[in-house]
Amino acid sequence: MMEPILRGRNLTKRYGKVVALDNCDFELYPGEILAVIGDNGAGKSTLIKALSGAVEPDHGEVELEGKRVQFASPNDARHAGIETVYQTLAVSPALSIADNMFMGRELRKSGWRGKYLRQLDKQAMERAAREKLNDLGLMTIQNINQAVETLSGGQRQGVAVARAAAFGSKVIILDEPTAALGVKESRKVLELILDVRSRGIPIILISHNMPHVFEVADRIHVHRLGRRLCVIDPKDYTMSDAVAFMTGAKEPQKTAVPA
Amino acid sequence: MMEPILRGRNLTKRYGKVVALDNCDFELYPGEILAVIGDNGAGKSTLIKALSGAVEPDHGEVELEGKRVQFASPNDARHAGIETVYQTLAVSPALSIADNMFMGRELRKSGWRGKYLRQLDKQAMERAAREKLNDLGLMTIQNINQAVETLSGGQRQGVAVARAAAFGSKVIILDEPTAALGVKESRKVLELILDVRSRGIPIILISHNMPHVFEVADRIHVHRLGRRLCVIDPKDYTMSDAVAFMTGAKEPQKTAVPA
Amino acid sequence: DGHGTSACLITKTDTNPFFVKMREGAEAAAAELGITLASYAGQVDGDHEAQVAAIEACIANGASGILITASDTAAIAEPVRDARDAGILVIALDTPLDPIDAADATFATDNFLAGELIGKWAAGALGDDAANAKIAMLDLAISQPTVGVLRDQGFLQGFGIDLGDPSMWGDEDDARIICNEVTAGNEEGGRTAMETCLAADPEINVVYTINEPAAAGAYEALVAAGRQDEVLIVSVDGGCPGVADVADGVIGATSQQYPLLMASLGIEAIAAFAKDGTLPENTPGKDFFDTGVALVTDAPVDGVDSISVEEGTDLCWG
Amino acid sequence: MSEKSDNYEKGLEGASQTVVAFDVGDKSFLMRSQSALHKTPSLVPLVVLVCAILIFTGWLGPRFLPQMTLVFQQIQVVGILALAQTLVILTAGIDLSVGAIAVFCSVIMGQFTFRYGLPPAIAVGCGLAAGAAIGALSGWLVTRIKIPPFIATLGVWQIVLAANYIYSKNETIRARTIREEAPILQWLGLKPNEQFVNWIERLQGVTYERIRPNDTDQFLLDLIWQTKITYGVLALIGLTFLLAYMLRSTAWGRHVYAVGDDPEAAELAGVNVKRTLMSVYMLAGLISAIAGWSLIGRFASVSPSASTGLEGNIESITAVVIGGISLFGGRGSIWGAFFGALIVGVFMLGLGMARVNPQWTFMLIGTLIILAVGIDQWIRKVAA
Amino acid sequence: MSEKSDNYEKGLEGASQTVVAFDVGDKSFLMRSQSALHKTPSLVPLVVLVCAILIFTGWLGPRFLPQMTLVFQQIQVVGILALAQTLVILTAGIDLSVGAIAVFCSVIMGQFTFRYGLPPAIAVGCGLAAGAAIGALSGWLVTRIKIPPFIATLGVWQIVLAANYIYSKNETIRARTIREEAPILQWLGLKPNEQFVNWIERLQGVTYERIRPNDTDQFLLDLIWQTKITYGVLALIGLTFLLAYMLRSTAWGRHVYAVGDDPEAAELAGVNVKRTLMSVYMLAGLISAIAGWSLIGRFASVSPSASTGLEGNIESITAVVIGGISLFGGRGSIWGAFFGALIVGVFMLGLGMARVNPQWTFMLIGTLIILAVGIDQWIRKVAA
Ligand SMILES: Nc1ncnc2c1ncn2[C@@H]1O[C@H](COP(=O)(O)OP(=O)(O)OP(=O)(O)O)[C@@H](O)[C@H]1O
Ligand SMILES: Nc1ncnc2c1ncn2[C@@H]1O[C@H](COP(=O)(O)OP(=O)(O)OP(=O)(O)O)[C@@H](O)[C@H]1O
Ligand SMILES: O[C@@H]1[C@H](O)[C@H](O)CO[C@H]1O
Ligand SMILES: [Mg+2]
Ligand SMILES: [Mg+2]
Repeated sequence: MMEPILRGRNLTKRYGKVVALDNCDFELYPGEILAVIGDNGAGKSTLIKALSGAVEPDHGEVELEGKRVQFASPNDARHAGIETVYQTLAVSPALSIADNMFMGRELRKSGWRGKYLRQLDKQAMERAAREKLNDLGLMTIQNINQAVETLSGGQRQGVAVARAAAFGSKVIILDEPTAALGVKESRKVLELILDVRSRGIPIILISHNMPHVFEVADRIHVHRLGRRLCVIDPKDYTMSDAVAFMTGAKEPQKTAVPA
Repeated sequence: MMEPILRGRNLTKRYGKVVALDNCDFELYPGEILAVIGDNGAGKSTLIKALSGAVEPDHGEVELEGKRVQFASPNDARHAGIETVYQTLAVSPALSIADNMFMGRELRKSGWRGKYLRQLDKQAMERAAREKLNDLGLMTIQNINQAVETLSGGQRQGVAVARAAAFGSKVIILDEPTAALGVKESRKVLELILDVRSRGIPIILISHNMPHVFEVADRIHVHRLGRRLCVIDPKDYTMSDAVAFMTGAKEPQKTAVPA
Repeated sequence: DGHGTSACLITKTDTNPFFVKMREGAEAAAAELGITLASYAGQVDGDHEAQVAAIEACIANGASGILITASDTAAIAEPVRDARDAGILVIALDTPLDPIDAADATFATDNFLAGELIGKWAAGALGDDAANAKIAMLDLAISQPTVGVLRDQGFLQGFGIDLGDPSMWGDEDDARIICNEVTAGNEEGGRTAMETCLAADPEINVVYTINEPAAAGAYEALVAAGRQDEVLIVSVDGGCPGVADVADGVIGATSQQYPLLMASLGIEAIAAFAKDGTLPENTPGKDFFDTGVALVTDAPVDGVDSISVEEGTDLCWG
Repeated sequence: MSEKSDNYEKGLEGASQTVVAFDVGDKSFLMRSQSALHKTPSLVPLVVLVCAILIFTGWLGPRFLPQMTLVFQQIQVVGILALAQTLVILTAGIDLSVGAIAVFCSVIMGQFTFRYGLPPAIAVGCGLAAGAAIGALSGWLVTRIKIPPFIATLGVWQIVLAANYIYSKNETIRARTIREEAPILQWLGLKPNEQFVNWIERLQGVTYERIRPNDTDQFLLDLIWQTKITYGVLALIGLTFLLAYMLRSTAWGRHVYAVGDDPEAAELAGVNVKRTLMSVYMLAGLISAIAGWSLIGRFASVSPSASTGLEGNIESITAVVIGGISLFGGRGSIWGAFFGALIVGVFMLGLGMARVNPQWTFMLIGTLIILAVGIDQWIRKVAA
Repeated sequence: MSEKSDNYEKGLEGASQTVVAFDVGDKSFLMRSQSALHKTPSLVPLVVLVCAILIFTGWLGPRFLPQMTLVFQQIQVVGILALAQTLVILTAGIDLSVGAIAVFCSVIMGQFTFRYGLPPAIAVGCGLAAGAAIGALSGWLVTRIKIPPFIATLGVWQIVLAANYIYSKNETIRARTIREEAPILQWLGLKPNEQFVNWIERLQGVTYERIRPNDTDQFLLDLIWQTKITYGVLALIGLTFLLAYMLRSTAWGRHVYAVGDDPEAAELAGVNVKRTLMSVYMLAGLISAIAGWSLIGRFASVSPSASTGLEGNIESITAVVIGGISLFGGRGSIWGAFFGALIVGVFMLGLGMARVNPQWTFMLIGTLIILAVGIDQWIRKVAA
């Protein structure tokens, strides 16, 4: 079998009395869409934070392309090519859409003004931001210079998703990317996900939307009580089974874990 | 025909260049579940904020039970019996679940300690909070004294929904209450909505989840570009029609507006 | 005729009763002579910047004369020169400028002498015990404004202690000095500083204080420690509450100065200058006009001139 | 796919209904103290305080510890101001006027007694009322005119301080005058233990001239006499308990935290933000006035130029921040401010007793404050 | 229902693909100025400034306006400090040490020249480097040891101030000495316009003894002579432009705002928060040192007891807050701080020229600060 591109082993994270991750394992293979599903509070977000450097696990290790990595900050993970959309979106409320979209990788003007004065190319960034949002079907944004805090819930999420899709190079992690999106915008995001995979980049998708998950996922990691319960192939199981596993209504057979 | 319990006329709200509400009308009838659907950024949240006193419209009026009202703050609306779950949840991050749930209507101890020392009955509040969360199927909360900021996205939303359901007396407004919730928890919220209606309290439900909307709504208000495009009866139209209306793919016939 | 004449009074602060009285004296004299008076002050003792801005406002307003108690005696020389270049008579009150001839005239107390008087008195009152006295020095502020340094060093000189560098306090190595603490020149600082000194050595028997409010605060700390009757407190200023404290035995002796006199002399000098350009003259033998300083005590000591509390009360200000 | 999609919620039947609980197993002492610190972060400044006391005891020997009662007296004013400051800071505000209010109210208490001849108790009442009224002014500026608290209270600070100088004509009322004619003004400076010993001795018919400790043969009475605690210190401790109760166990307290945490969320959740803020500023003004009364007790005289008027704000803010209370509001315990004030007091007295020259003391205090908070951060990190 | 559910996305076919735009119609002058204020909120303090100037011109008559150049000189130090303060406040911090750094660096520049005999230009360089180094210390405390900025810079303030007194031995270096031996130290106090007039006159071979304005027959040269702008004022204006550019048009500037807005979000979004903070504190230290150089220019001498060391922090914060910059970080323009400093300067000089007595001035300044910010709030509300 192929080497996983991203792997977690025995990840554990406690917050005081609360156990958010409990010896959890995880694998993501090259070129696949891996869905992570689980009850609210199961520890999905904590898991991906541990993988992307936003949280330091108490125990356990993370491997990227077979090499052990220790990300001290999300920035490290980003430099390693892992791009994440966090559930809390991680946008700067008072800054504009374009500022947020290009935060940390701003475009500079060409020529001496960019080189010596380090001047930003605001027009280019605004144009690119507008295009990316249109690609997501977010046509209702009236003013590209609006502060993000003045956007609607869905528009805000669109900004975060567009950012990740534009810049991810090795792994893209999406934590409930369509939660606040409308029908049209959700559809666009699913298309975007498939498009990204077709470029060969693997994706981790956390979602509570079973039809979406079963539509796009290659494999489904079922998370329960802070650990991986099983990994299932969406072609072999029904949504009903998946829901039963994640809520504890049914126990998976041992063979459900193929990895 | 019946008098609407809550009505908005000609509501308009601009933010600088952005027009969020554009002469919008709105009616909610006693005992009904009214769904409000629309694209991201269509102005749904702004509409319900105008109705609940969280935003002061530039023009237009709001009537509650036929009487013109002007809510200076959400508190006024709440005292008039309108309980709202905002899309941004409106929780105090550093405070505990119970504190948040009972914010503004804390329970005092019985006897002299409550009466003269105004002492809070923390145990009672914690117990009640725990029960309400269990009703919503949020069993994964390990510590009822956790600060809300440490909860998972879905757990946080559960706290806000439980609060509204527990205290609304005349109208309950839910802005995307299941966006971050899992399958089980979403189902519980839908049950809760039906249960509230059976107690005779009308509900406004904003959601992007068409199956949910068509399952529970009595009427559907379709919002587009800051105004009410039409109101449809879910028995007369398909989801496909509704989606077509709200995204501008199809124009409704005039008769689609029954109110 | 002083008609149309305007004058400025610039003090270190406007909260210290000393300067409040000085202002009142100047206002009274100005009213009498028909001079328009504008007063300015820093926010804290040592606020040089505010004094510069005040001089600039006086120049902008075309004043005829400026009376100033400088916070930074050397640094103020420059803006004072600008004012004199603009044809304004500048008189230093209370504190001489550095150099003293930076101002047209100086009406001042000799602060070093004021300190020296109380130092001599304290040494005299202790007699032979002065050799193993335990002294607490309650100074003004850690930025060591000149008045504070002059009085402190004057006291030590009078008491017979080697000064080290006379331009700063705290560098002496005489074992009789138990502590140097700062008081901000008020009761609050005086009490806390005295408590700290007593905690370091409860046997302290001489307390030098920068001014009378600080002395009153120190006294409260001594009362709390039950040592008020065994300790000599000396101070400087001669304000009426201070003289009353001498009468009550709170303070052993204080050096009295005369702010009202400084102010009224200053205003009169400006009036004379505006009239016909007369410049004020110095006290013979000194490079400034000495408004005098007198030691107030009811326990005179041989070899130190002093006036009684009764006389002091007649002359006191505030 | 379409045949599975619609009924996937069937899978819910039989979903687990138990609440999760993890067994964390036996706890070592270290873990238990960690979790204690985690649950009650206001213990952290207490730990720092104890360290500071230990260090000075090590440095200065046994003569330091008995001076702790002196430390309490030295912080009796700034401690009370820090309580007032805490309330405002918990709402994400700041009150630069607390020190000026204290001084002005002490002047009002004194002048109303001596200038207008009011009974001292009534004059004290007027002073306290004035404090609350000035607080109400700040509250009004913040809630109605929407001036940021920093600016509103900066303005009020300057206004109150100037009013204080103008109204008092910069005249000090002397300790002796007050002691003889209006001792109530000095009440917070009296020592209940001295009163108690005197009372016992009067009962016994003996009168020792207790000037210095340990000069009688009554060991117990000597000890009580020696522990010089003033009513002002008791007032500080009592107020801290009272406010801790109000903040923790009443609805008002929860609202104060909620307003500081996120005022918009609090408003949407049903808190009357304006009323809460108003009550906080008024209460802060009242407590500052109590500090003013305590100021008379501590310094015996009434002086309009007390440095508290200028430095009370920064000193109280320092105590609050050392106590681990966030300047961004919504987080921290009032006990933190109490311990914060004590930590600074211990440093000041300790360095003074060590005969460090005042300029170096100033520098060391700066260093120690940073160190104290650094240790605080470190303990928090280890405990997290 | 189940027959409709699965394919409801069919409805998307033909969904509108145009971007929304509303036609807001013709704009009146009022609406246009509203939207100008809305887009550029830093204009608001400018409006307040203009009001203040108009009021004083009305009160004092024509003699006030020509003094505006004096106002610029009077704020040349605090204005530069306010720029440094703005940077730190934009990151949701606060820097209490700016004033002390300025004074200490001015002392370093002076003492390095006169005590160690270094060439003055190098001594200035050392002073600037010391400022940046002290800033780096604060930055290190804030980013590595995680001390809250208030406490870190409070400690640094005390340390620097004490070091300043100790190192300088409280000695002032006199103006004349500097002028004769190291005029570069005073460079920011020189007036280019005077230099220009002197240069023209030297070319023409004339020399007027220009002591007071308007005493020659050369109207134009008189006018230029009269407009007394120092290099320090030009430095203030130049620095403001430079920082405005850096904040608005470079990535670094965007990061500063992002860090102040929400540090966690900024970190998650890819900003190196620690490095950004470090650069801000160092830059603030450097700018404070420039203010120190300007201090020598303005006061001609080098004085360790300059009150900027004590009051520079509160004065700069006041300017920043009057300029509409949020103390919670992430919001506001550096121009606000510039106008804020000017507003205070206009009040101070105007009241001084109006011969208001100092205690009343103090009170009026307090009132006016509240009023200025009140008007600011009101304009913002109307413009929103
Ligand atoms: N900082 C924290 N402090 C304490 N507990 C935390 C913290 N962060 C997360 N938790 C707890 O850890 C558990 C897992 O949270 P997590 O956010 O990973 O859940 P999730 O699976 O993403 O849920 P959701 O679907 O609702 O987003 C929850 O019980 C949560 O309360
Ligand atoms: N404070 C504000 N300032 C400027 N624009 C705003 C503000 N609040 C909302 N808007 C704009 O108003 C429009 C309507 O926003 P609203 O939040 O009502 O949308 P919504 O229908 O609830 O969208 P969603 O489904 O994404 O929640 C959006 O274009 C948004 O950008
Ligand atoms: O110089 C002054 C006066 O001499 C007065 O004693 C007050 O304190 C000093 O600052
Ligand atoms: Mg999550
Ligand atoms: Mg919305």
